[in-house]
Amino acid sequence: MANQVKARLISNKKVGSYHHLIFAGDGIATGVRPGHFAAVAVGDENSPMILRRAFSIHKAAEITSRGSTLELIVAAHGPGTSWLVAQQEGAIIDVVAPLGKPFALPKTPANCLLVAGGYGSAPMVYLAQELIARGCKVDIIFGAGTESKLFDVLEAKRLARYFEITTDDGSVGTEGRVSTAMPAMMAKGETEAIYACGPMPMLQSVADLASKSNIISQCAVEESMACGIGVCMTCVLPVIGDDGITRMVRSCTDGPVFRGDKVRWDEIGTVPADCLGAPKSGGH
Amino acid sequence: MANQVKARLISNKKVGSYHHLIFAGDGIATGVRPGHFAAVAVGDENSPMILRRAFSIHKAAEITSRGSTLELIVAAHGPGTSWLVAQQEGAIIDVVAPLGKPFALPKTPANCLLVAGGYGSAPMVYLAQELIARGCKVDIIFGAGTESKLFDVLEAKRLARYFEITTDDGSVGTEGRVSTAMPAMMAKGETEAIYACGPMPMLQSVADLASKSNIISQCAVEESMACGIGVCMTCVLPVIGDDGITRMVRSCTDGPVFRGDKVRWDEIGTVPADCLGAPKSGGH
Amino acid sequence: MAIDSATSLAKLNLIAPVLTASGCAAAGKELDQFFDITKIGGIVTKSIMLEARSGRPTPRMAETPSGMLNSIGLQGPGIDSFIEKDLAWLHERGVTTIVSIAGNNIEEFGRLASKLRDHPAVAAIEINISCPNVANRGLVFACNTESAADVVSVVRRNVSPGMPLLAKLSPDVTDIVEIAQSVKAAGADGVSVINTLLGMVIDQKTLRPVLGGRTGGLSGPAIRPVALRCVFQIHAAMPSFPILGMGGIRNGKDALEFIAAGASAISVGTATFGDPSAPMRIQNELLQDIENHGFESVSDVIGVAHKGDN
Amino acid sequence: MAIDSATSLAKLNLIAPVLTASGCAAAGKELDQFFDITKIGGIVTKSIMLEARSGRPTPRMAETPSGMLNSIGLQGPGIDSFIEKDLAWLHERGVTTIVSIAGNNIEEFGRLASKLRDHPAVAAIEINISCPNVANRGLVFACNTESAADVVSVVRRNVSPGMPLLAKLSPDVTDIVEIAQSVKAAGADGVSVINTLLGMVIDQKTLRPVLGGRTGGLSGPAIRPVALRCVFQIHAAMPSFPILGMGGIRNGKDALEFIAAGASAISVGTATFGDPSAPMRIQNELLQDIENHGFESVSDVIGVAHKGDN
Ligand SMILES: Cc1cc2nc3c(=O)[nH]c(=O)nc-3n(C[C@H](O)[C@H](O)[C@H](O)COP(=O)(O)OP(=O)(O)OC[C@H]3O[C@@H](n4cnc5c(N)ncnc54)[C@H](O)[C@@H]3O)c2cc1C
Ligand SMILES: Cc1cc2nc3c(=O)[nH]c(=O)nc-3n(C[C@H](O)[C@H](O)[C@H](O)COP(=O)(O)OP(=O)(O)OC[C@H]3O[C@@H](n4cnc5c(N)ncnc54)[C@H](O)[C@@H]3O)c2cc1C
Ligand SMILES: Cc1cc2nc3c(=O)[nH]c(=O)nc-3n(C[C@H](O)[C@H](O)[C@H](O)COP(=O)(O)O)c2cc1C
Ligand SMILES: Cc1cc2nc3c(=O)[nH]c(=O)nc-3n(C[C@H](O)[C@H](O)[C@H](O)COP(=O)(O)O)c2cc1C
Ligand code: FES
Ligand code: FES
Repeated sequence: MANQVKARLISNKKVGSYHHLIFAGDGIATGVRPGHFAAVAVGDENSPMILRRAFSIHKAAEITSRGSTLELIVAAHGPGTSWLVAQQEGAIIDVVAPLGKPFALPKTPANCLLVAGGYGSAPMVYLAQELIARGCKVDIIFGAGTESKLFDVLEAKRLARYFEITTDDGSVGTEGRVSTAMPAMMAKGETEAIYACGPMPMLQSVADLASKSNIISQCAVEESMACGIGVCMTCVLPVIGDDGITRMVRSCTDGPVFRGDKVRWDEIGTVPADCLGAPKSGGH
Repeated sequence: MANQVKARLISNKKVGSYHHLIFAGDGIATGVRPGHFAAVAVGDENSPMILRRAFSIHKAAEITSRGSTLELIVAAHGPGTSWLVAQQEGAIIDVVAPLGKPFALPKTPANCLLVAGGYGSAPMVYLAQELIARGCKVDIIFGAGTESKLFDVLEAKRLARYFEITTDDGSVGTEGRVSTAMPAMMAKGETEAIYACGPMPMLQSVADLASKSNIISQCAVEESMACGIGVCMTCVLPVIGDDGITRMVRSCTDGPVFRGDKVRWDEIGTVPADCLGAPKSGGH
Repeated sequence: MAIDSATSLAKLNLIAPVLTASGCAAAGKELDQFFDITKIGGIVTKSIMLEARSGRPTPRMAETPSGMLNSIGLQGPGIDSFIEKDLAWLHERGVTTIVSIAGNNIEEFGRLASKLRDHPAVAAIEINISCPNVANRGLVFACNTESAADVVSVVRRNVSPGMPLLAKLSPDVTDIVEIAQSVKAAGADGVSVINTLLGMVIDQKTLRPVLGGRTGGLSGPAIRPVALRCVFQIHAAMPSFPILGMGGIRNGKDALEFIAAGASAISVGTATFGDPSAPMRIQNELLQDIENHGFESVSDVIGVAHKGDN
Repeated sequence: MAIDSATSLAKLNLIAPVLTASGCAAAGKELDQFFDITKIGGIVTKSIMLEARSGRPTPRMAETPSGMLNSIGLQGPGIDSFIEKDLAWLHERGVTTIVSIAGNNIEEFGRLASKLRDHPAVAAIEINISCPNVANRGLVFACNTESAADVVSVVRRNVSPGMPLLAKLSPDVTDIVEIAQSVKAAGADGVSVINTLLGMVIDQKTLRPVLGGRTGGLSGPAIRPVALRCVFQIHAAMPSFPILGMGGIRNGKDALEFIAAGASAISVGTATFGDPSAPMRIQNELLQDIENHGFESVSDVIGVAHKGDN
């Protein structure tokens, strides 16, 4: 059950390469779990940008001194996100949340490894807190292109049992990708479950490493979305169902979190030939 | 010769129903005369509003402590003007000015009557100053729907020999239209030339009264404009040329100021049958 | 609302003039969390085909100035699963349901129609003869008077005479009035106007088409003037032929333009992506606008833009 | 600029790939105060007819989401006055001039062409067979392969063989490739793609069409995806047939998409209304973008979006 809220932007702060936005509004935090996302309208009612923008929910609080709040971490990418980060505190912005399926949490305490790339770290501290509350041990790897694209390092460090950073340029932490740091971390932490959020190639390498070790990974994917609520079918990717059949599945309602071993990473951007309803040769 | 200037909005003040905007930028005031207009881009580079908005130039100064400045009086009407009046001081806005043909000034000192409706008073004080500098006597009538839609009353009063206000609702001045007040004023002031700016029906009544008294009127018209610079042909109205032939004439380059007796007011919004190139019966 | 909000599309009576647009509301369920979907005129479901269908590769969408392109490729579960799950849910929920169907060939349209024949949940059938995404060697049924009529005829033959049939037209034709006339002659009770315009966007980095399907359908406010023109032209030529108008409707004022141009009801498509409560909001705004204009009913407004024309 | 900016449209050689669009630059003079009009590829003049013409009643324009409608109705002074004044000025100014012509019937096109025959100021003729504003009982030359070809043939016969001829196509057709093929066969050296789409806006107060001409031509960024698709389709079908691309180009990136889709040069239309220096700005941006992509010349980019397609 998602809520559509005319929210007030009560804080807009630059943090490294990102903007940390806090919205307040009735019901905006209701039902939010780690891994959920929000869809934000950009521009006014005559905006040429007619679609919402999707963002992982960083934090949500039903009761604060300023009412219910929802926090997002936004990277200025194109015109929509540029508009959003340029908004002044006090602006009224239409937010739909929570959307999607959140991270599945282990039923019994487990050793969890959280892996994030870039703004993929946005939901990770929230997730770590929930896991810890359930008695899990939490290890964390944050990767980014460069230092300014790391987010929430201090909080993550505070919560994690083991914590590591990788950057492509070596500006901080280990030079390289998160996948470079993962094997050692998995061994050290005796990882039983992996949670990942970040760019598709990163998720694929995380899912591969997890599968190789027979560990379940939960990956929050990022596909272009037009509606975010399940009505348009733009956001699909090939996912293997419990029945073993591959379907083009909506990442906005069936995801964004998928089991890493179920996503056919190599075939994203295609329709696998064995997918349900795939074009037959000579067919549509 | 018009200039295109990335101007800085250095002042935005609400004055009654209008906003008084002051722009600063190199060359923005160059060549401006009373009756000229400016065309202002609204929204950013991705704006769904792809056309400029036209405004009479209220004042222009080549040398001020803040560089060259240009002043406009803007009524929030639709989305473009609403955007404009909502801009903060400091905003950079693309302004093209001066455009059009200004009011023709008398070669020898004359008794001039200036008549304006609503924001049509925007260029009038500037015009009055120029006329007075040329030794003319200036009388002024300002009309509006209601008091808040009068602009520049104090300045006008200060400059005018005789000054009068009419409002449709009688909230200030005489209740009625400017045309009600004109005959008496023309008699009192021994009017030799009339200058008018305002809505089309007002201009028509002013032009009619002038013609009846064999006085030349200069009317600044307001037609929907797409380009403002003479390249699109959207802003035309039927005007009788020196050769007696009616043409559909561009109000942005051949106007906005026209001699009142040359405009075929009744036929605005039509193509008069005797107009040059008018459709022949059964024709295009 | 003080005004009478009811309207009708031929044999289809609607409590209110706003419906969803096919492909922009799935089968209604997801929208029901944002507003009560029984309170709008009805739900037009995503075009359903005979078999399950995967649709096209991603990316399937690109935002364009005041519009978007999509190349979904009619992804769906197939008619049997649709009837069993989606239609059953809509029925139980008490929604006025217009089922959109799409076939790869004329015969499939006939089979789809016979599957829906006499189904109590089907208030009307919208025949999607105009989807430009179906790679059928470039052939689109709606682009030709004969193939358009053939589809409508076969559907007509396979449903009961009382079933309202709307043919959904493509704007990508030289003469849309001609197509409207042909589907009318073939037994359509009305037309849905318009489907998307065929368009393309090229990626700035790769300099290749953005969409997996290369071309896609353009929708949203950008196309509204084209949609409105199509509605106006068809109503001018066939004033008593009902039109379900759509294309870029974003608010009540936009909707009012379509009704004035001759639409008896309107569909909200892309606007729902930007605002999930758009259909309900637009219906409220429209009814308020109609009242503000001094009309007493929706039907009083239909076609008023033609008044005085001959 | 380090790259080679030259391009050509068949026999027409251009120093750079950006031109103005017909009807959006008058005859160049007004724009010359904003940038040096000899520095862009060329000026395409407002379509000129045989006789002086008043055009349509006002309002002649309406802004729409990311676009505008116009119903100018080909107002102009007639070919003789045009040659005497406008063309003479352009000649003296040293501008590469493409003269757009429009006739009420085939014969008028022939007469227009013969008036321009061998005129030293005419670099090429653009044959406007697609203006939707001309109330010719709804008939538009560009909507039919035969009438389109007939116009081009008569113009071809009335000019010298070396005169480059571009036929300007309407997007309001079922199959634009078919029209492109017919004008090629009739002697066109290339096509200008696209003219405006027929559209309408209804006034909120009167509930009647806003425009004096009721319908008008839709232009601006809103139509860009449709224009780009048309260019892509024509280039795919006829890779060696030169295309002058246009429709909603607002910046260098937009222009680059058209060149990649297969246009050899592009025209800037409506963008000039929002920014009088748009043609020059867009040319600079485009050349910079092409350089940034690592190409060495404009011609290297033409059609790259098709690479790998068969
Ligand atoms: C589930 C999910 C969670 C996300 N979380 C975050 C986050 O926490 N922080 C953050 O900064 N960004 C996040 N993104 C990416 C963010 O949605 C895009 O950066 C944003 O939509 C780009 O919009 P734009 O106008 O700046 O760019 P443009 O490229 O101009 O966008 C054009 C269109 O493409 C869509 N689009 C473009 N890039 C993406 C993308 N990467 N993902 C989805 N849609 C896209 C836009 O929604 C828009 O409709 C997330 C995306 C998804 C799907
Ligand atoms: C020569 C001239 C001088 C003007 N001087 C002033 C002035 O000093 N102060 C002031 O407040 N207004 C003035 N106007 C009117 C002003 O241009 C319009 O109010 C404004 O363009 C409306 O834009 P919008 O986006 O608010 O409204 P919308 O109605 O949304 O505009 C839509 C489109 O129509 C055009 N348009 C709408 N109304 C007008 C109009 N009345 N005149 C011209 N174009 C119009 C707009 O330019 C735009 O392209 C003047 C107009 C002209 C032609
Ligand atoms: C993502 C998407 C999917 C669509 N799918 C269908 C479809 O399955 N069947 C159909 O007839 N129209 C489909 N359409 C077209 C819409 O129903 C509608 O005709 C068109 O988008 C114009 O309306 P709009 O501008 O309000 O969206 C689709 C449109 C979009 C944007
Ligand atoms: C006001 C206006 C007038 C136009 N007049 C003509 C014309 O006379 N002849 C012609 O071939 N095209 C004419 N066009 C069409 C443009 O040349 C161009 O094909 C179309 O507007 C699409 O490009 P744009 O979106 O860049 O404007 C006109 C367009 C506009 C907006
Ligand atoms: S974004 Fe629309 S279905 Fe997922
Ligand atoms: S506004 Fe374009 S010619 Fe006057």
